[in-house]
Amino acid sequence: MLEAQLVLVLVGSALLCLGAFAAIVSAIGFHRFKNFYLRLHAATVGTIWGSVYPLIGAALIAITISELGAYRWFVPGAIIVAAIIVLMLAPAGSHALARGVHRARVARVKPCLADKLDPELCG
Amino acid sequence: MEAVNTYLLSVTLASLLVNFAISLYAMFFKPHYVKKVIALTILGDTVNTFAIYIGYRRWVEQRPPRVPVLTDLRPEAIEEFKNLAVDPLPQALVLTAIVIGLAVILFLVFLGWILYSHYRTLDMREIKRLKG
Amino acid sequence: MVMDLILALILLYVVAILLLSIVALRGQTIGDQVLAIDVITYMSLVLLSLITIYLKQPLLIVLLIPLALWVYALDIYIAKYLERGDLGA
Amino acid sequence: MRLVEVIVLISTVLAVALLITVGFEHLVPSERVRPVAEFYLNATYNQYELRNYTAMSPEAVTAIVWDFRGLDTLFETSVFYLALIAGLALTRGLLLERAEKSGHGLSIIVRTVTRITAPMIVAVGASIGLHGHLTPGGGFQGGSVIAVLPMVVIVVFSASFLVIKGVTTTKLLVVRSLGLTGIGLTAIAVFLVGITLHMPAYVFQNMAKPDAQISMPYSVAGALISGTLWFFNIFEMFAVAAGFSIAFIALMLARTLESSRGE
Amino acid sequence: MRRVSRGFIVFILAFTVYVVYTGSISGYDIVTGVIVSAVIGALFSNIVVEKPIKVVDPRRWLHLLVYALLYFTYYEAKAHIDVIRRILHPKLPVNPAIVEAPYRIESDFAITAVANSITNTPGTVVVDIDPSKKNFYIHWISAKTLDPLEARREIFETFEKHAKRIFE
Amino acid sequence: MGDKPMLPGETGVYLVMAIISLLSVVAVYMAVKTRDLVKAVIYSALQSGLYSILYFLLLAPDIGLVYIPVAVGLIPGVLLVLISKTERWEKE
Repeated sequence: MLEAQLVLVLVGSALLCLGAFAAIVSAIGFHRFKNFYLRLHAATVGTIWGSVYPLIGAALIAITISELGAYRWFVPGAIIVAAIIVLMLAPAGSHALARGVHRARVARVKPCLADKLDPELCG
Repeated sequence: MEAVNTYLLSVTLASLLVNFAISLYAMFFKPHYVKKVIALTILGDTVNTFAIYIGYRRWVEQRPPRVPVLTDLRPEAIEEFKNLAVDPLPQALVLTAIVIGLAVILFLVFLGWILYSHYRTLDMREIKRLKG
Repeated sequence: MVMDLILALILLYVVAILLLSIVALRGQTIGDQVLAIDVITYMSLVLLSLITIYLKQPLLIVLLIPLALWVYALDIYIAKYLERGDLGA
Repeated sequence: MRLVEVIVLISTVLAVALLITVGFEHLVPSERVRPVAEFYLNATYNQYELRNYTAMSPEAVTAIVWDFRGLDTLFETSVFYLALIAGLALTRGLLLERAEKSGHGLSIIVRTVTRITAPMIVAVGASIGLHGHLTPGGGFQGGSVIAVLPMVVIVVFSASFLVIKGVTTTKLLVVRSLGLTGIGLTAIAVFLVGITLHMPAYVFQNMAKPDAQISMPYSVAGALISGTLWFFNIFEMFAVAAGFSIAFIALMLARTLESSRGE
Repeated sequence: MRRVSRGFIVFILAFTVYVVYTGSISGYDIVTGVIVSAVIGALFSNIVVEKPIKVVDPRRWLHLLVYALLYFTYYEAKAHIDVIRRILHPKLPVNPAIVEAPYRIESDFAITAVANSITNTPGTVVVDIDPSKKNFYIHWISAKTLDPLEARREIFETFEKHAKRIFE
Repeated sequence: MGDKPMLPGETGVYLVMAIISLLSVVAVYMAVKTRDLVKAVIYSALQSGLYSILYFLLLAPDIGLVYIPVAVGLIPGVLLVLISKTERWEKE
């Protein structure tokens, strides 16, 4: 029992540390990339490794903590549902945003090799 | 450490006060109707947050305060709950205030639209000048 | 031991949120700002779950799911506004 | 946004905070709450000492909203509906568009994701509403969670989608009226029973009081329902969700009546 | 009959969310959950599911599990390390383009699954989709090729293969 | 377990609270200052998100549950409807 708990805690901590690293990197990427379409990729890093993986890690750690009392299983359940929701909604949201920005011609695709959708926006 | 804690808590209070001042300024001096509505929502939220902040409770002897919901129904747990939980009364009052706030915002949105269809502008200075 | 790690991670996430909020406050276009608000919210989900574990208050976790669901609404409002110029119809 | 402005802003806040720390320390929360809060916390679920004052609900906030201060909430609810009705009355100057088949929605990916999420939103809202007396939540919360759904569906699909699928303002009006009637009936239920039995009872009475021993059942078949709180929560949930949905559909479908300018 | 079976799938989905969100399985939760999910199933039966028979096939669920494991360990790690290297590299090596790539799947759910998989791997984002020409328009951070079929093979052919097995 | 933690938990939580509320001040300032009303709505949504984190830290999950749908989900939508049906820019 104790060893299983130790494994859960270690795996959860590893996922959380990975998540913190990815979150910082994603924030740096937001500052280094100067274009909306490039920032989309930094946002994906912040969403998947920066949010979904550490949420699962937090759920694993929450299983081992007995002080949470009668609602002990409530915490990992809600965290995992939230992770699945993020996994479903975040890509749809950033796709909708990218499409809206592209159709409204708010931002130009820059730097750009080619734009098959709307060649005028390139460069 | 105690003084640092008090200072950090009063930073929260001070920023609520500053938010209140900024949104009050915007409500009076910004000419556009939508800007006034946005300032009104911010003002309402700030007042609500201030009410909840007053009901907060410091950590009691290194133990965090608790949500005002019982998780354990035994008598001794109720005694501990009484000594640790935050004040539920402001939360109950704010609850209805938020929903009423949404209804008022909806009313103001309808009103703004009627105003626009009548005057073709939402700038309060021009509306004052046009006068029907 | 675990709790110390969790407190350190909370502070790291706060630093990431601070860095991102600079973009959210002064991004070049509306798209940048909404994207940054998205990522801030998804990171604050982790922040909130860590604080729940740290304070040992299981009931606080109910806020995660609404927060995750309704930032999506903001995304699609802005997307539809940019795409069509209005929201209805 | 210039850096100077942000620095000025933040240093203002820090200076005000210093002022508060030095001069007005009693404004900062202390380790104790006020005595009235202690009474509410002690009485919210206490069948051991305060049998005549408890609300039999572990959730202190819902207990205050619908039991200790129930009359307040009833009038606040009426204010809320008055504001909503006043908003809807203004649509008399606007023209409701005819529902047409043609929709201008977002892309197929967003549509599919929204189709999967819609039942999840309603399930979460219903769970919040139905567990209002046990965990954080209640009628207002559940109702406003469900009310986001028509807004999102209108934005993602089109305004006519809801009408084509059979969600009309008339049906929503019926639901809202049923909810309001339920709230009113629940408020006087114990009073009516008291009149028929010739026993003393109050309007808005939930549990037994010292001079009125008649009370609502606090549990049904072993499940805690906290008397009137459960009924109030569920009716309020329907009323809030339907009321806001009507307003959004009216807002989205309305179009400015060009002749109203009188040109 | 068809509507009932569709509604049953929605019922299962809503009931799962309800119970997990509630976090306990006492009698009260089960009873209210069944009532609420039945109402939701009746209301939403027409807009969630298309072909209910596909959902009850266990082989599809097995494929989904295998695909999810593979996706979350291998593909995500590869793409993330690539993009993180680009962000932290002093010269910021990017070579972006919006390429078009044709897809060969029919159902809405399969298209959504493939598009979400593409967007969830850093380095590729679906910007637009053209259902009449059956094309994805993908913003690619390191465009190795501009040829549609090459791009398709490079970016999402494996996702599409798995999605076809799971959803069609 | 170390004897003395680097940062007491109390101070850590209050620090997070202070940083979040400082951010909200900047968001409110920008919402008031900008002339683009769509941007003002976005800033007010950011402020709402920060306030909901503040409600979480002040231990009020009830308020958070009703505030998040209202202030993040509904009010920006309603205001964007009004803006799209009227005008986007605030004049000088």
